[in-house]
Amino acid sequence: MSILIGRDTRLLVHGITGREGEFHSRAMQEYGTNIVAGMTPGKGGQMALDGTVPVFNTVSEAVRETGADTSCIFVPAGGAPDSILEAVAAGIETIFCITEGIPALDMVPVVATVEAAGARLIGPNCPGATSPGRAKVGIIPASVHRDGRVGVVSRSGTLTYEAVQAMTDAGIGQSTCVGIGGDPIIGSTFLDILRLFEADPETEAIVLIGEIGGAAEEEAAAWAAEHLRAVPKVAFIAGRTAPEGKRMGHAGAIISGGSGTAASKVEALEAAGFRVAGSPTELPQLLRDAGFRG
Amino acid sequence: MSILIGRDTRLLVHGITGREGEFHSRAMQEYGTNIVAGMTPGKGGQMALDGTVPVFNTVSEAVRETGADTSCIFVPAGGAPDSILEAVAAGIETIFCITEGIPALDMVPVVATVEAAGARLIGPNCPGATSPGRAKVGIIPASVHRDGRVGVVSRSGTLTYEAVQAMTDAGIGQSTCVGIGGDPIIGSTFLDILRLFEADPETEAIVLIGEIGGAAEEEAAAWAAEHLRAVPKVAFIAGRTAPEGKRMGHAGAIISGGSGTAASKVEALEAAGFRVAGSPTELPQLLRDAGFRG
Amino acid sequence: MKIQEADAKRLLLAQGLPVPPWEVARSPAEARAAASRLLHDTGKVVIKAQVLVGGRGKAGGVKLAGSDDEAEHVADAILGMQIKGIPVRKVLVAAAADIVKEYYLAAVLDRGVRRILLMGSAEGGVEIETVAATNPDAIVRIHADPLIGLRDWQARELAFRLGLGKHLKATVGIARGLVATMLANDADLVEINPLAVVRGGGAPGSPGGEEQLVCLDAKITLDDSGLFRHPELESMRDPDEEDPADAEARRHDISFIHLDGTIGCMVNGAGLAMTTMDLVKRAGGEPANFLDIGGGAKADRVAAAMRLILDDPKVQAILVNIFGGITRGDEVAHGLIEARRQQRRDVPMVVRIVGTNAEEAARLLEEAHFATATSLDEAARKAVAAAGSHAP
Amino acid sequence: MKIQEADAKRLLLAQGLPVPPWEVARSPAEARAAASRLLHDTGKVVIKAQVLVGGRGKAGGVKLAGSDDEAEHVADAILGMQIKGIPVRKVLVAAAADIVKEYYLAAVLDRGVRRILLMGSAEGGVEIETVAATNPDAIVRIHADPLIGLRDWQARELAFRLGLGKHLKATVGIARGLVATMLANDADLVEINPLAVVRGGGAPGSPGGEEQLVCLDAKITLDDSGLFRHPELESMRDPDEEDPADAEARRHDISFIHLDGTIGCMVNGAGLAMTTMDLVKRAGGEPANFLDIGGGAKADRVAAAMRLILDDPKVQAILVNIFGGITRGDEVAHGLIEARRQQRRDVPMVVRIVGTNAEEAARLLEEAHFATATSLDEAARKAVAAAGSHAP
Repeated sequence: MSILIGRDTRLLVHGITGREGEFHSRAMQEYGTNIVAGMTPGKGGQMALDGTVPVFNTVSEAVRETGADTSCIFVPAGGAPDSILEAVAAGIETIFCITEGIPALDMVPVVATVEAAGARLIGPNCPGATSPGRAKVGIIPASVHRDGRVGVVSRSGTLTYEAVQAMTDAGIGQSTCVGIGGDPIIGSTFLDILRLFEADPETEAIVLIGEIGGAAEEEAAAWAAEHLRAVPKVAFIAGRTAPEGKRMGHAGAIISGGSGTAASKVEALEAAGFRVAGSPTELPQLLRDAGFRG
Repeated sequence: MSILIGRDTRLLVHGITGREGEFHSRAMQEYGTNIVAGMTPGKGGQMALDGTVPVFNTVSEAVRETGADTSCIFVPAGGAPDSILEAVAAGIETIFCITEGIPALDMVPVVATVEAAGARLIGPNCPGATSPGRAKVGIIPASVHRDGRVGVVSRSGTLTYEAVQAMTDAGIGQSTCVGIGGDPIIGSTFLDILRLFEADPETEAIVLIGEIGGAAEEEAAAWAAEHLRAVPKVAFIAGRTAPEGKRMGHAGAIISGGSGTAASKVEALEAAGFRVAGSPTELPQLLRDAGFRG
Repeated sequence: MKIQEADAKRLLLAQGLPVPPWEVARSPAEARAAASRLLHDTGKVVIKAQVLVGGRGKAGGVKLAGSDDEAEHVADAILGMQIKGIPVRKVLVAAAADIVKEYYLAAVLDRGVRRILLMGSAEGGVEIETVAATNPDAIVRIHADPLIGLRDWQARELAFRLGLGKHLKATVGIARGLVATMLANDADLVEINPLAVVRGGGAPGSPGGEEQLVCLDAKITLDDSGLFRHPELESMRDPDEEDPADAEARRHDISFIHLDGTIGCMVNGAGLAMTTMDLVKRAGGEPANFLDIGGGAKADRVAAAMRLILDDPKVQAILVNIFGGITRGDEVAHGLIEARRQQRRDVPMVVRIVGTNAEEAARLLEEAHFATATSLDEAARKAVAAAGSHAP
Repeated sequence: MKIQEADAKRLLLAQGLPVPPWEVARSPAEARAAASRLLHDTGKVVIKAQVLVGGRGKAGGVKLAGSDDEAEHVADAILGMQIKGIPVRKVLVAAAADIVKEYYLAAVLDRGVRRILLMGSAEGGVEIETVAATNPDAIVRIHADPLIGLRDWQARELAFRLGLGKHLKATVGIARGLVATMLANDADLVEINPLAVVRGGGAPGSPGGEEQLVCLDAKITLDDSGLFRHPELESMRDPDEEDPADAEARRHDISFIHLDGTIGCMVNGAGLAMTTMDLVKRAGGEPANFLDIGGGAKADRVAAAMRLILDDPKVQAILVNIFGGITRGDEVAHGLIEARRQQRRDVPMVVRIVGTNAEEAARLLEEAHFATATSLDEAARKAVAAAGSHAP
């Protein structure tokens, strides 16, 4: 088992005929991901990826013809919010939006609509997810993974690769690695993903990779303290030395209510039973220390 | 029992300090309706109706302080859609909007929001409802009613009074009389109200008063044929002699798909087991003919 | 409220929709001048009667002209016509488009689903009712989201289903523009028929032979309830074409529709007004009008309603039916008494007033020797009888 | 992107918000002329330093003047100041308001709830952080609906809870205006502090002593991701105040923040860049900058990043940490080799490249005699050691 994606995933790639979309679709397909459809308005009827994947004009057509249940979006920022909504309306259950640079206010009605429809959005501006040995959706390099039983969730891109590589190098495999994205407004939070890991019988330990800013790590920690008590869990927080006040004005700082610093996050995580690493390379040892034997 | 309103109703009147709001609030109070609060922004703290009803600035305050569960809106057209949304947000379950002249497009997001919240809106541009002997919300004259077991639902105002008066004169009382309003976009349809009557143990017969235009009567008839088979039901349709094409252009006519004429409505109702009167004064006799003995 | 094609096109242009240039002419000379400015485009102009009734094409109100002489001649003919009884006082002159294919596209308020509906068909230039009757599957229907509006993906879906994939961006822009026009003006209908793929020339600044999508005709109906917040649209009401009675009714907040019968009706409430007409018919008469004096009508509005009814020379009897709720019966009685005092011709009247202050009304009417009735059926019978005995 | 007070006020005015008139002056003479035009209003003007850092009031950058002489004198003083290291190049001159009471009101994107948040306080003129720390209950929070936006009833609720019931209509208008300003410009913060009840004179055309609500100061932060659809806002970027390095970084799509340490960092990805800084610190060094070259960085962007780092004379060593995903290691290696060739001063460099095409990168770097590292911890340690031995 795994979360979000697996062997059963029937993937639709939005923007499959674009440069990035095609490049990463090939990598996903090579990894074994079942890409059943692509979509590019106006290119319906063509075949992508060397004739292996049919391209459709609309998501509803793609779903009708191929039974796609998962979307991966490589559409430029101007059109990506609309693509998310199109996927939701067509009944897609899990949507990964890789696109970066989407204006934050565009996402406000989109995440509300996704939520109301009961769908799940990962991102935007996220690297996607990999369930090693089963499927990979997004842009995380295949080489960093190893099949196993640790669930990884992270706000970052390359920092995730670094952390996962460190685990793989130490012989510790992953059930699923999820990059939730670092934009101001994202579809799924740390907490949302932890809930999925909790329900996954093959995930036996948790790695959480956070950053300064916001209160999402603290919120996840509070939940984990209650619901993941017996699960080995380790974390890393980037930004201990980052300068303050470089992002938003007064009001932005106020909302997070004094939290958001690396210190407050580390404190909240440790209080919730996480072991917090000083460097990504320490994660494997801390997992062992926490009792993980996988 | 009755539907929508009864002895337990705790009514909040929006615009209670306005001319119309005050006039009809007095009539409702005289009828015995439990008006627990009024609301007029900026007049919070005052007392209305000779010191019997506290006035609040906001609906949330009124609900918190008085436990109001039903709203009756007399706010002018420019502000009425907002009042409906305020009531929904404050947890009011049943909202009567008496206001006429609301631009139709304003109601599109409002009815969708009401529906998503699980609340119920009657109107706008409706006369309200009366559960004779228990409560009266809106502007239907008290004198036309008599307590009894016939459920009345109508799109019209004064035509409803006419029909109800005819029943009362013939000694036939009503469980609840509901005017759903004649605007292009309304919160509750004939069908919505029939469902409530079906579930009400004290409603033993149905009177439906329709008009030309739209397909709401046909839709209600189709449902009643299946779910109100054993219930005596009669109807009246106004507009048999009305000239066609005086309302909307081509596209409007198309939507209703050829129905909407008096003939099509009468036919659909009769096919569903309704007895259709040629005049409101015939309704009492038709009720008897249909087996109503109340 | 219906507005003229030229006004509808202005509203579309304001939302950025592609509408080829046009001019409005009130005389053959003006039409000639307009044609001379527009002919260089495609060498032909189309001249269209500006009337608010349908079927002007079939009636001969739309013609082509290939020179300014011919334009003047054609305009002269059209400006002399009556279409469905409406005299043509204006024509619209536009460059005749080189049409490749015609489509139908409209945004309309769908009352049943309570959303904005986009309705399109690849069979353009035809009345949509005809398409609906003969080939209903040819009509594409897309409902805009009630909360977040029409989304681009919906407009794309519309485009593909209409076979307009080659004009994807233009179709999306036009679909969004129709909804924007609706919202900006509180319209309940915005109809483009035909929406056409044309070769060049159709729109200003377009290159030679390139195909593009343009709005060749436009029909917009405004929601009267929304007019209060668009005072600028009130000026689009066409005084040339409005019946003076309609204008008078509107001034007094009276709903009035003129019909062909002999029994004038004055009622409060639209449903009751229609019922009253139905009962007149049932009693063997023909209603002369639909008239709803609305709620809470005061004496002066009653008097105005009476004038509107009596202005119709065919009226042989008047039936007044008031069910008092907000409307007070005594106020109506006062209005009737005052109106009869000013009345220029003597027409029998049957009055029925029930509900609020009905007793006081009855007393007033009795003192003034009005014929009254208790039930609505009785009132209808009496009015029909009175008209029969009064008929010349 | 932060914009100056005067620009923020222009954006508020464009949405119909009540902002008393002001002028911007770049010299004492201009300030004098502005004052002479504005003094007639309340007999006093306020002169405010236009800088993008907070705390200008405490720093003496906001002063009153009661005559044009005094205005010139005060402007001269302020224009000669530096506030938190930023030279003051412009002042804003406005009629001094006769303030009855000050409030705080802001619209901001609430990331946690994923909605627009209106935040108000009756303790205006004070920094909101202070209020939050000392009296958190004094802050009123209202979230706009994510689908249908801020509704009037929400704005009324805000007004009553702030004690602005006497200015209900004005408060509703201002609350709606803040959200409209946010949406129209893709702002993530629109802050009015103080929002003030003033006696007359505060706004143009206001009658004598009547109290009204006006926006006396304004701060707006724009979402950089939204700038692509507001080209007109790009001109509000203040060239007087922007570090040339920031402009250079922006031109190359590089995220760059200058710090005080000696170890220059070049990393792909913000999280990894912060981690790299953390590990430098952990190894006993101090990072000289945060620098994220972004995804898929090509050789020329690597070269530009190198120039940015070396422009800081304090830099004693450079740590390059690239985890190739979209970014190809060999491209980065080529960029580094080229950059070192053009380099004006000799600074030790430690390079770590893993991921996509890392082997090819390793080969290129070895040929070019770069110092490399395998793990990130090792790279950090080596860089700190190199800086220590290189220090003057």
